[in-house]
Amino acid sequence: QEPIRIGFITTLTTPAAAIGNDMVDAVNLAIDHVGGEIAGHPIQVIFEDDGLQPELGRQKAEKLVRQEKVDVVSGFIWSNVLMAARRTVLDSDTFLISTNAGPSDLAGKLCSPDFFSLRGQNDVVPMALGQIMNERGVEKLYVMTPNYSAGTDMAAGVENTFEGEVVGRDFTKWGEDPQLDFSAELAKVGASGADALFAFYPGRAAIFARQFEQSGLADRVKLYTVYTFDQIALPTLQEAGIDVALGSVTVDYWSPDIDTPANVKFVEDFKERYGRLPSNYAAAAYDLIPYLKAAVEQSGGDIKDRDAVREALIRADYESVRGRYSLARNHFPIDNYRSLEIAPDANGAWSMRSDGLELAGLVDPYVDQCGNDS
Amino acid sequence: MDTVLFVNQLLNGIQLGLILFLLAAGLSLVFGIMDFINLAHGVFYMLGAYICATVAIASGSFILGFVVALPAVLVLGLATEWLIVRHFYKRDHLDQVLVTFGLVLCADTAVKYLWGPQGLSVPLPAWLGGQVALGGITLPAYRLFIVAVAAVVALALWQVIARTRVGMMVRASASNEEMARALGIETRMIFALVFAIGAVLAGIGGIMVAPITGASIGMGNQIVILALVVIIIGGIGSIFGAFVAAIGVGLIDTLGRAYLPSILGAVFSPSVASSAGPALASILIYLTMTLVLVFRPSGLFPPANR
Amino acid sequence: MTPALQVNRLNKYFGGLHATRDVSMTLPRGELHAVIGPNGAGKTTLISQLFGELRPSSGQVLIEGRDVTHRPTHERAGLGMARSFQITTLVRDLTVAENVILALLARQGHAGRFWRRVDRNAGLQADAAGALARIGMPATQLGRRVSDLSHGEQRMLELAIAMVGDPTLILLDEPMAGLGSEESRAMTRFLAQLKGKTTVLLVEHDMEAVFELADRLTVLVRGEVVAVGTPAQIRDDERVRDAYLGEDA
Amino acid sequence: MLKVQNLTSGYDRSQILFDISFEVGAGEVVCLMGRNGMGKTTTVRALMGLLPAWDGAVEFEGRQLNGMSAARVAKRGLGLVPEGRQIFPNLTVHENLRVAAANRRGQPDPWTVERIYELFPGLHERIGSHGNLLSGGEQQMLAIGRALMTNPSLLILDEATEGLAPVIRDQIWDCIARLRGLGQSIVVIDKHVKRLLDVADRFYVVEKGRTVWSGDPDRVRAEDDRIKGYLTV
Amino acid sequence: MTRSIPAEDGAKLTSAPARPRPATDCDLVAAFVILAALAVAPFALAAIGHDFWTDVILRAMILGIAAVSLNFIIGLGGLVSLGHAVFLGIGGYSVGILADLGIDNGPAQLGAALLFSAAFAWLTGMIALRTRGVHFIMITLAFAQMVYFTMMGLRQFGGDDGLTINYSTTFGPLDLGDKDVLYYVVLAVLGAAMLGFARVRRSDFGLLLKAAKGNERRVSAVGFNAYRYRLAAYVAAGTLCGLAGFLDANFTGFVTPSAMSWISSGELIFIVIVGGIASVSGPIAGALVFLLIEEWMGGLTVYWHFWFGLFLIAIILFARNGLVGLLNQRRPR
Ligand SMILES: Nc1ncnc2c1ncn2[C@@H]1O[C@H](COP(=O)(O)OP(=O)(O)OP(=O)(O)O)[C@@H](O)[C@H]1O
Ligand SMILES: Nc1ncnc2c1ncn2[C@@H]1O[C@H](COP(=O)(O)OP(=O)(O)OP(=O)(O)O)[C@@H](O)[C@H]1O
Ligand SMILES: [Mg+2]
Ligand SMILES: [Mg+2]
Repeated sequence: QEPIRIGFITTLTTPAAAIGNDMVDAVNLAIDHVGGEIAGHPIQVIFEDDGLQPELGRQKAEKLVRQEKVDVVSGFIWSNVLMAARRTVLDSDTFLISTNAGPSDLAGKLCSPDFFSLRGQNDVVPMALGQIMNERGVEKLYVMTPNYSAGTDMAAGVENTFEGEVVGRDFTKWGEDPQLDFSAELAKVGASGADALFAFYPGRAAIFARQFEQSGLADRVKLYTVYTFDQIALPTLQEAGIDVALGSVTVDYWSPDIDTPANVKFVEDFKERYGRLPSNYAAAAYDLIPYLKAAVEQSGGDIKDRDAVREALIRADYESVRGRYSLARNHFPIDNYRSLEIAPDANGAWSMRSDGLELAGLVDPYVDQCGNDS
Repeated sequence: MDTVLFVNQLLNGIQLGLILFLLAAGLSLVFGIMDFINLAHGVFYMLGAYICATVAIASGSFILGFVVALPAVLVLGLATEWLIVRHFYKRDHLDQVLVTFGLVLCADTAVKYLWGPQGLSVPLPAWLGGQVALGGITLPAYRLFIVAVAAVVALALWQVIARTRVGMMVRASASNEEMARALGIETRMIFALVFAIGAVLAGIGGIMVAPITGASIGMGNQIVILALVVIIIGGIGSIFGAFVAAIGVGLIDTLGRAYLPSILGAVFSPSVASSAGPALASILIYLTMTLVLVFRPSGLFPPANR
Repeated sequence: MTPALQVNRLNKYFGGLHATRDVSMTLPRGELHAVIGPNGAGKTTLISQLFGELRPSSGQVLIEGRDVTHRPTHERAGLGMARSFQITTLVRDLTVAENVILALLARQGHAGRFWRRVDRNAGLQADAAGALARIGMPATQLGRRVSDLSHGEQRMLELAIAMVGDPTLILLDEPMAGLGSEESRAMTRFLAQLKGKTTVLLVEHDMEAVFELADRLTVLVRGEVVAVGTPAQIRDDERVRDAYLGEDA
Repeated sequence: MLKVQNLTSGYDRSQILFDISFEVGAGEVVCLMGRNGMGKTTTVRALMGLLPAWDGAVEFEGRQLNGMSAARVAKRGLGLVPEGRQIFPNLTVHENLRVAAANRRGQPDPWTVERIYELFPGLHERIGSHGNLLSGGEQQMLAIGRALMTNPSLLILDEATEGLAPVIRDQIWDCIARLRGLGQSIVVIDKHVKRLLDVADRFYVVEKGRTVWSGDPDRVRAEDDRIKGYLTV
Repeated sequence: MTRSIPAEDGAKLTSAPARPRPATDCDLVAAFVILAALAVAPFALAAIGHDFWTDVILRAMILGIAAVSLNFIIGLGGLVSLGHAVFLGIGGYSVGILADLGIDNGPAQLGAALLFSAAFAWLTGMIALRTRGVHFIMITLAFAQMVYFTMMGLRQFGGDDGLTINYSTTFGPLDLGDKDVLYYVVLAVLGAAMLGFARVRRSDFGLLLKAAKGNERRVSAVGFNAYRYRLAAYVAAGTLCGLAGFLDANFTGFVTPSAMSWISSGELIFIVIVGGIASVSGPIAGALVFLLIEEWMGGLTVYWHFWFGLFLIAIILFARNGLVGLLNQRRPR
């Protein structure tokens, strides 16, 4: 039986490797869980490193489709890497399945029948958070994000749905030489009289939290974050004893404490095998394998029969760790988003815990620009 | 405008400036005086931070981390000089840039291997963590601490280079090594010493910022560019120039970040301001440097040696 | 007829130091005019101003009657002016040939041609050899890197380049310095040939040569002209003896 | 005190010195002559340890200098006034002198900055200005002063009077004479052979990296044409 | 580059040992061999079923063109620019923005790329060339950073995500979207650039640049205005690099500001040095080694940067004149 070949592009060098490794571990776990085969074909995954560079991502994609002749290219943490690899993959009639990145173009005008995403489009998360804040009665909000697309998108998303007053906004320097000292901005937060601060600092959680702590704002200002105090960062925060993180609120479609059978199995086995809690990146990466398995097997077991497989992928008829879900026309999931609080779990490890508030069936605003039929 | 806020911003600017100075001073010594352009300077900044962080986390004492990190960096500096750098004093700047970049790659990867990709966060002793009230204005104690330490170092360094005979020997060896040797000056030793001192200065800088920004891979590579900008503005080889420029850059960068968006906001539409503001703020120092070079092609305080 | 070089009340300040004080001089075409004076008198500073490398604080420099006070160096060179440097100024990591050819190209008035290969250009190579020969440097040196030349050899090259393309006005800053005693004599003989054809302003501490060559001398002390005259007049000038010549003459 | 035997040396692969042999006795003044490019400076550099001696022996005050670093050689008491001045451009006149100051063998009345200024009043006027702003001659004086500040037991002057005004040159000769009177040994390389005749004890002619002739002043006068022969191109 | 102590650095007893000039013959031979090899590479690789590598090689050739352009100013003029990659960006964005506006007409895009690169080079060059040595390094860096951050900030052109180009450039029948066409277009440009360099290096102009690098005072003393020639060289280099950017945009199908970061400029410098400064074959050799090692080592270990660093250090330590330097026997001690 010739194998089903999956190319998986993520970040394995640079500090962001922490995320990449989490995804790789999840995929490997998932393969074991499905018995290493799909419809009798052994699963073969080729992991490639994008080194955080779009150019490198594109080159790896090129390698995967031309050299390795994979059936699916998946992974992708970063929007710009995904956008860079997009054409190479889709032009060569290969399925492109993102497990994290969800650039608005791919949800909208550049959406493609062969592109699928395992998590909602990026903007949905902050929009959900905005609503959460409304529910929680936030009145004066201060917004702090890095000055790059994702950053400004996050800010826009939150402000789009948040109904209170935005008393201040700071886009901090990012890129080659990011700004790591936020004292100036935090001083402004303090002066602004905000009762809540929205922050988005992927990969910089510890630094941000530490300075938020030093600024002495913690008792006056409640912290709301996205993609920041995630399961990648929390262990570090806990180790460094940065308690301001506890009680801060974030939002996502998934958290370790979801009690679907699939999720319990995933989280338990992941903890057992790797000695840590899985992150949301891991969760989406894990889903890839059961998702594919279901799709291929439902479509007659031959991944080369692309039309049938595409049909099945669109149906998304499998047990996701988040439970059941359906796809929007742009092939992004329609998810329920849950308000999550940072708190110690049963064994005292800091993690994300659902605080009961849940927003059902959120869809991104770009879907209307998408030309996909069905 | 809120004065408390403004004073805080000033302090932050000065503190950033002094950190920059600690790096720039080392660069300026090694580069301005020994004519060795050292991109790997930031490595010692990073190592200082990491070593301090490790010890501090293990022992719970930041001060102990400080005390351990300094000699460690010194030794590493000497080792680097002895193994690689000394072969490149007489070489082309390009070779120096390249070899030190090689060093950076090695160091960053080694750090990732030893400490993992994610970086460390350094706990502060309580007595430094708090806020201090000065004339009705409360300021973060730790920032004041940084300012104090850096200021002392700056002063000491300046005295040594400008006033003492050692300083002379360093400058002599740098401008014409063979002649210096022909006068009985042990140039090899002098160079090694200067390089190591530079490394230690960078190390101190790294240790100082660790509790604020944490220790992360490549943290040095970013700031070393800023430090270069500083010595260019200040005038290569001039410690005093480096000091003035560092403070200047620190203030421009911080205040620019803090107030430019609102200033623009007064002129343009908020949306323009909020997106253009940060972009402009981030190129502000480069603009400054360009302007300085246009009007004073060798910096503000060029030492009269070129 | 208009003098080759005319200097009107030239002044130069270096901060507090008044390095050139109201210096005026006139060199008729073809004259070999020596400028002598104690160390630090301002001779090199004067030359640098004549050649446009230093901007005078005040005063005027005319070449062939044209005011060039504010013209850049390369334009003055274009007008047929050349200088030699007291502190050797050569392109050390190019060969002797390349250094000479550089000057040749400038004199022939066309460089920056992207396509013509200089290294394959027999004409240029020959001219270069010729230029060396004139000041008695063997053509065998052509291929050597300047940094490999001895001090004296570099001094020779410095002069060879100054002479390239027969400039009409040459400023020589201590051409004999660094040359051996015999080389100096050879150089003296060579300069003697130039007399009448080329206008030369010669700064030199080698009095033998100066008194043998100069039509007229200007004595500069602390940036000031203290005496002008024929060799004979100067030799007998008491002040000049004490201030400068000593018992040498 | 200095004894050089069959010294050979050169740069990279090109041999310059083939057989250099000469001696300097305590309190003697010795002069090396030769056309441009014959190897005088190279000899000096080899002595000072600035060039590796390929072969041959350099013995100073009974010690072998071969293979010693320039700094060690200098500390042994060789003081160099290099060809082409080599002033430190980024140090002031005063610093240029002080940086060299050393009296390692406890000379009776060592050279001090003050004494140098007495010797060259011209320098004293420029005391605060950086080396690269000095006139050629001023730099030359400074170079000599700097070498003296190391209180060398053997002083080496390589074209030390280049670019000096006649009066100053005379002062230098007198100074050399005086130093000699104080028992200072000196090696001179200079083109003004005439003036050296009544200063130097012995002369050597360097030709193509070999010491081909030596003798005392009288012999120089006697064999004038022969010397000329060596010195003409 | 020359030391930041200009002119009189000759005053050292011996100045820094100048780089030995590469034995030209080997250099030129190498250049032809490489070009020939590149011409047949696609077929060879396809034959053994490794045609992915042509993708890497194509990218190497584009970087090679950029490196050749940089070599003009570094190798001949001693002008080290740490902002050269900005021209890659300018060339790229000229394509990207026009394509974004629906203009995929080749001549228009090419024209824009060359025009804007030249203009930018001219404007910044006029300022930058008043400085020397490390000041030049830093001021070129500054200009590049300004463009970099501006593009990062310009949302309408994709900000840091960059622009995706959905229609490839076409010259009538010639479609640069077709990888095979692009490959030989790039090869042709590369060959031309290398030939041009080989010629200029030996020309009046080249000699002048080298002299100005060694001793500017001397150059103006003989009667040249070094500034003018430097500026000419700088503009030429910038334009050529802009062309490389134009090709790169067509190759990758997108442009991002990161192409203009100082890191990319640094990489260009390394390519030039590792290959062999002021040599004809150096840049392309460097580019090939650079990318092939990156691709190959990257596959072996995630810690490959460490070994790459050591490789760099070793090259500089032992191969004085880069890879091309290894070709010629007469190595300095
Ligand atoms: N750039 C400068 N800045 C300040 N002072 C200077 C500068 N250049 C020269 N000087 C001073 O100006 C005076 C004249 O210098 P100059 O070189 O013209 O003397 P000179 O006549 O050439 O002497 P010499 O015969 O020794 O070469 C000297 O005292 C010198 O120190
Ligand atoms: N750095 C060098 N590399 C290679 N060859 C050199 C170097 N320096 C000098 N030479 C050669 O060595 C020979 C002797 O040089 P040296 O400087 O000793 O001559 P010199 O006797 O001092 O002449 P001068 O009176 O001109 O100073 C010359 O032919 C010169 O070309
Ligand atoms: Mg002079
Ligand atoms: Mg000599």
